[in-house]
Amino acid sequence: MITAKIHGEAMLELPQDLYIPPDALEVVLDAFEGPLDLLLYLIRKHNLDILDISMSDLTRQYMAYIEAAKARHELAAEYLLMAALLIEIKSRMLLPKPAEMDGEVDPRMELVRRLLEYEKMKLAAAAIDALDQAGRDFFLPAIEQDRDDIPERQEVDVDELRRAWLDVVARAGVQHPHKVKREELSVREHMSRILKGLRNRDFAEFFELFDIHAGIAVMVVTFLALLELVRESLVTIVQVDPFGAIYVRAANES
Amino acid sequence: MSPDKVVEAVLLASEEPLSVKTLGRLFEERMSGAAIENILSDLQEKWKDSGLQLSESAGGWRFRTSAEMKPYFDRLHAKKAPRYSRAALETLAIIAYRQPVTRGDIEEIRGVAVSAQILKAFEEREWIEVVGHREVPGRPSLYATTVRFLDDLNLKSLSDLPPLEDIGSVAS
Amino acid sequence: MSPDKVVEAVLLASEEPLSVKTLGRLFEERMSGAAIENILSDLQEKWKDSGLQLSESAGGWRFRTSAEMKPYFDRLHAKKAPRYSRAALETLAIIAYRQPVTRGDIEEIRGVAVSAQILKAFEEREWIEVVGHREVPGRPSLYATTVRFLDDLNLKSLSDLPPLEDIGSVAS
Repeated sequence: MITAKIHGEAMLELPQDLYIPPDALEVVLDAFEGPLDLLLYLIRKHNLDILDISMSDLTRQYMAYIEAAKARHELAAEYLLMAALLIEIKSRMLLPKPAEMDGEVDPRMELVRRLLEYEKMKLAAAAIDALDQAGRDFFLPAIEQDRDDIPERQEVDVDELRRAWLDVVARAGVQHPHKVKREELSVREHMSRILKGLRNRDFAEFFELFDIHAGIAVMVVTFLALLELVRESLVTIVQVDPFGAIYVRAANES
Repeated sequence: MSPDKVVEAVLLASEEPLSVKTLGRLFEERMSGAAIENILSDLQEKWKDSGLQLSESAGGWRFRTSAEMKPYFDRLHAKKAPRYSRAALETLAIIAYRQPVTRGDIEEIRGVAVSAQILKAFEEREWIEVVGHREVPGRPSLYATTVRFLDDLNLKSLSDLPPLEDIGSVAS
Repeated sequence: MSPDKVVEAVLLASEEPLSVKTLGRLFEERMSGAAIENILSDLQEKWKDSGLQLSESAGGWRFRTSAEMKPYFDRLHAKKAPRYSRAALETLAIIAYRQPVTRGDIEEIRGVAVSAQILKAFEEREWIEVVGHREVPGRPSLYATTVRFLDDLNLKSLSDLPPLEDIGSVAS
């Protein structure tokens, strides 16, 4: 229920003659959220039945109110629009109803529907406001996370990589593209591994590069990787004495 | 660190509610929903009589301060959080209960113009968002409430909003 | 609510570190600095072996996540990260499938310059590393993928990368 306040005091009675101290008008007007709000106030204040409003009473009170308010205040257009609507409804109700128009809809119905819907929302607004609200009635933990050195981790999946590679090759217009097979990738993997192993040392002994426990397939792939590295001039293989130790070193160490 | 301590710390340090699924993914060996739910109910019990409460809202699980803590925070914060105007609250209520709605729909219900500022303020708070456009001339935006709105009011879903009162019967 | 619970909840829910003095003012009957410090040291003890630590910094007391929690937060935030640009993905693909390669090799294959930033980003992520230098003028670095790259993509070895057998049909 609305409690319009004038000078801090609840305005419990809206006098029938609607005398409102002129300096209070703005305050009163500000207390309403529009013509529907004002109408609801009048209806509730005067215990009118919202489902069977006396249009002449309501219209008279509404008009008196806005006439008084207009004297001091530039009234929002919505208030005047509502006045026009009330008068229209009132006059339609005054018209004698021809017998065949008995089924005509009560001209007040649309207004009642709007008033009920507005009042529902008005009460709902108050109900929402009464709920506990984060930042007002309760607070959320705000613990700083050690995050500044967490890099942004973009996602990638292997299919994306594959598509990216296919795109590159397609764009390059390669006529006879290199087919990358599993075996070749393992060769490339071992090429990288051997280079990594040589990063911080002058050379490695040839046999050191082979893991004899890894099985024959891996040893073959390692050997192929070594040959590929030689072919691409990324490592050199040296043997100082015939049948002596064979050494592998990164090309840049020379 | 034990899983319950991890979940506790992550929930306390997370800016947003976390779902059971997200919590399960915290662990290298992904944890089942049932295991996470066990941890959550243990934590709920552990924190029951303290200043924070583990609660579930629309976006998932998170800690929040309990109602008894309010006076302490009021003393801590020099300025109280501002309350929304009636115009703003009515606009929010219409969006919450009648969504999705256009600005025109809101104006129709309230009987007055709705200021763009009100909508902008709720959008900035991430309480409402544009979810589409109505296919009429001008293609006005359709507004709806967000998960954040539910989280901030500690609601699990829109159906947890206070029920609309049947005023017609009250009046007669 | 007991004072230690109040202080705990306020510290957990405060955005800024709080001084002993401020904490004392939380209570209707202001609490002495010594009493607050007692509470703080009890809380510090209570939280010692958990994912959060109560610590004092210049601005006052606050909770922060402990170092052991980092991998969990990494996993929590990882999933929201943006995706790599096409240029970055293609660069990564070339390194993965054609390693070891120089920046020049990558540029030749892609037909456009490769930004140093892209290589740096992958190096920082420890997905690629310099495994040597090619003995040509300028001695350009040779890039290869790392074990970390395989781990992060959940591959046992490079040969688990999808094969490209159908490439001929795409290119021709």
